[in-house]
Amino acid sequence: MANAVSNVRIQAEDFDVNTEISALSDGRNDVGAVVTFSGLCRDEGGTLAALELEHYPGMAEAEILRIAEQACARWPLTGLRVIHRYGKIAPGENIVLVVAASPHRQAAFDGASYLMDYLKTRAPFWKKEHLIDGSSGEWVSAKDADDEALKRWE
Amino acid sequence: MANAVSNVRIQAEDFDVNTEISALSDGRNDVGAVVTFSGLCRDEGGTLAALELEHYPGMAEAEILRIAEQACARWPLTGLRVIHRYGKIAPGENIVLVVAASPHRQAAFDGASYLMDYLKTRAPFWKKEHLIDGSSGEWVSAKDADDEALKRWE
Amino acid sequence: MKLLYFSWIRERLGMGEEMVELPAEIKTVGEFLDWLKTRGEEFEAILEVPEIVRVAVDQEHKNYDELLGDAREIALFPPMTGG
Amino acid sequence: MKLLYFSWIRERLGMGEEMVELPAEIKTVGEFLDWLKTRGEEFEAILEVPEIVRVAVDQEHKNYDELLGDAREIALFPPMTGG
Repeated sequence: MANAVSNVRIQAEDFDVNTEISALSDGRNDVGAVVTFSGLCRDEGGTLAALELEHYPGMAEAEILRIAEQACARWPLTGLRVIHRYGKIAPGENIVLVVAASPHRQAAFDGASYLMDYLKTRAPFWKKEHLIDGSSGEWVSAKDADDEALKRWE
Repeated sequence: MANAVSNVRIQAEDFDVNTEISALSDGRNDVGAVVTFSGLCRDEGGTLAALELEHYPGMAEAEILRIAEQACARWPLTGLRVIHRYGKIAPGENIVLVVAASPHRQAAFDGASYLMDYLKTRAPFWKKEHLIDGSSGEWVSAKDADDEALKRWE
Repeated sequence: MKLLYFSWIRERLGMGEEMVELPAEIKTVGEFLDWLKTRGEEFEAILEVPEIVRVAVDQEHKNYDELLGDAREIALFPPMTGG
Repeated sequence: MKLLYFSWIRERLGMGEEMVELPAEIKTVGEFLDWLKTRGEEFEAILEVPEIVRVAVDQEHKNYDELLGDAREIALFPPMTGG
């Protein structure tokens, strides 16, 4: 899903950060700052074999695009890309990528940070843990800290 | 220049963002977040042919490493890389890269943002404009806004 | 009307979606949840602490006091953990 | 003692570095700048608004009231515009 500035993809495949940066900066001379955020799967001290990410197809794209449009209305962004993976993801692998481009560094930082904070609490994804001992662990609980993080944008 | 966590390079050559991200995340499972900041040369509405970046060799590396160590003392960063280019840089080209890795997203965002704010006002680099009409323009003036940006870290 | 379930709600119910006929008098998200509880003890258990169940109507987040409108699909899921 | 000049200060002086003998009584950065002004009108012009000239002693930023210590090199430059 995409509008003029935002591009949102939900996919099982991994992503390439260089490719996404290039898409926002190649052939234009008004971009002064590009911020990327890559979210990776941690092994939680060696206990985790994989995370399984479930999502709500359709709504996931639509909701992230809504968040992206809010960011574009709030900061002078020249481009915004979000890729969120689903399926089984092993420790060390990528989960999510946000790339924000702007003439100005603070807008690029704020745009990317805002996207991540809202994505954590508004995008319809759920993580289930698969443990190293072969058992299926718990569904990851939502963190109060993630709700707290939103308050600074109000 | 490098310590266990920070790696600082001053070079004429361009950099590759993927390579620097990989250096901080490959083969380890404790990194949950990697933030990159790329600073690019803008053409200032079509008037700028190039920026020429002068630096103070030796001090540039040393000062950025000092800033990097402050960031590592302040946030739980697992890795930090800074590459700052010098020489003649055309619009659309990269000038600077900061990459911050952490178990946690906010630390990665803050570490990268802090590095950029301090780098703007503390790292011994100076930019001279070369204009499209062939004339040598002005030395870029330091911005009060950049000094202001530091205050939020106090 | 299509109902969708995700995460542990899907697992607990043993299904990801179903088609239902919604009584015409149900206007709000809250009334819909109250009706859902009458459909069996699994639904009752899931909605015991209703605050932890989030609702999307036609793929948009809705509060319990909001209207369903002419919804085509309603989804129930726990707080999201993306990113 | 090695002196280094950068950016428009280097251009104005027409040199990037020079070796000098510093009088022994000079202890602080401020005293050093006062002495520098006595070396010619170009130095005087550059230091007319001394606040805009930054000083690094052995590659570390120093305020005007700080001591030179046993410095090996002193650099003068305008506010930095990196990043």
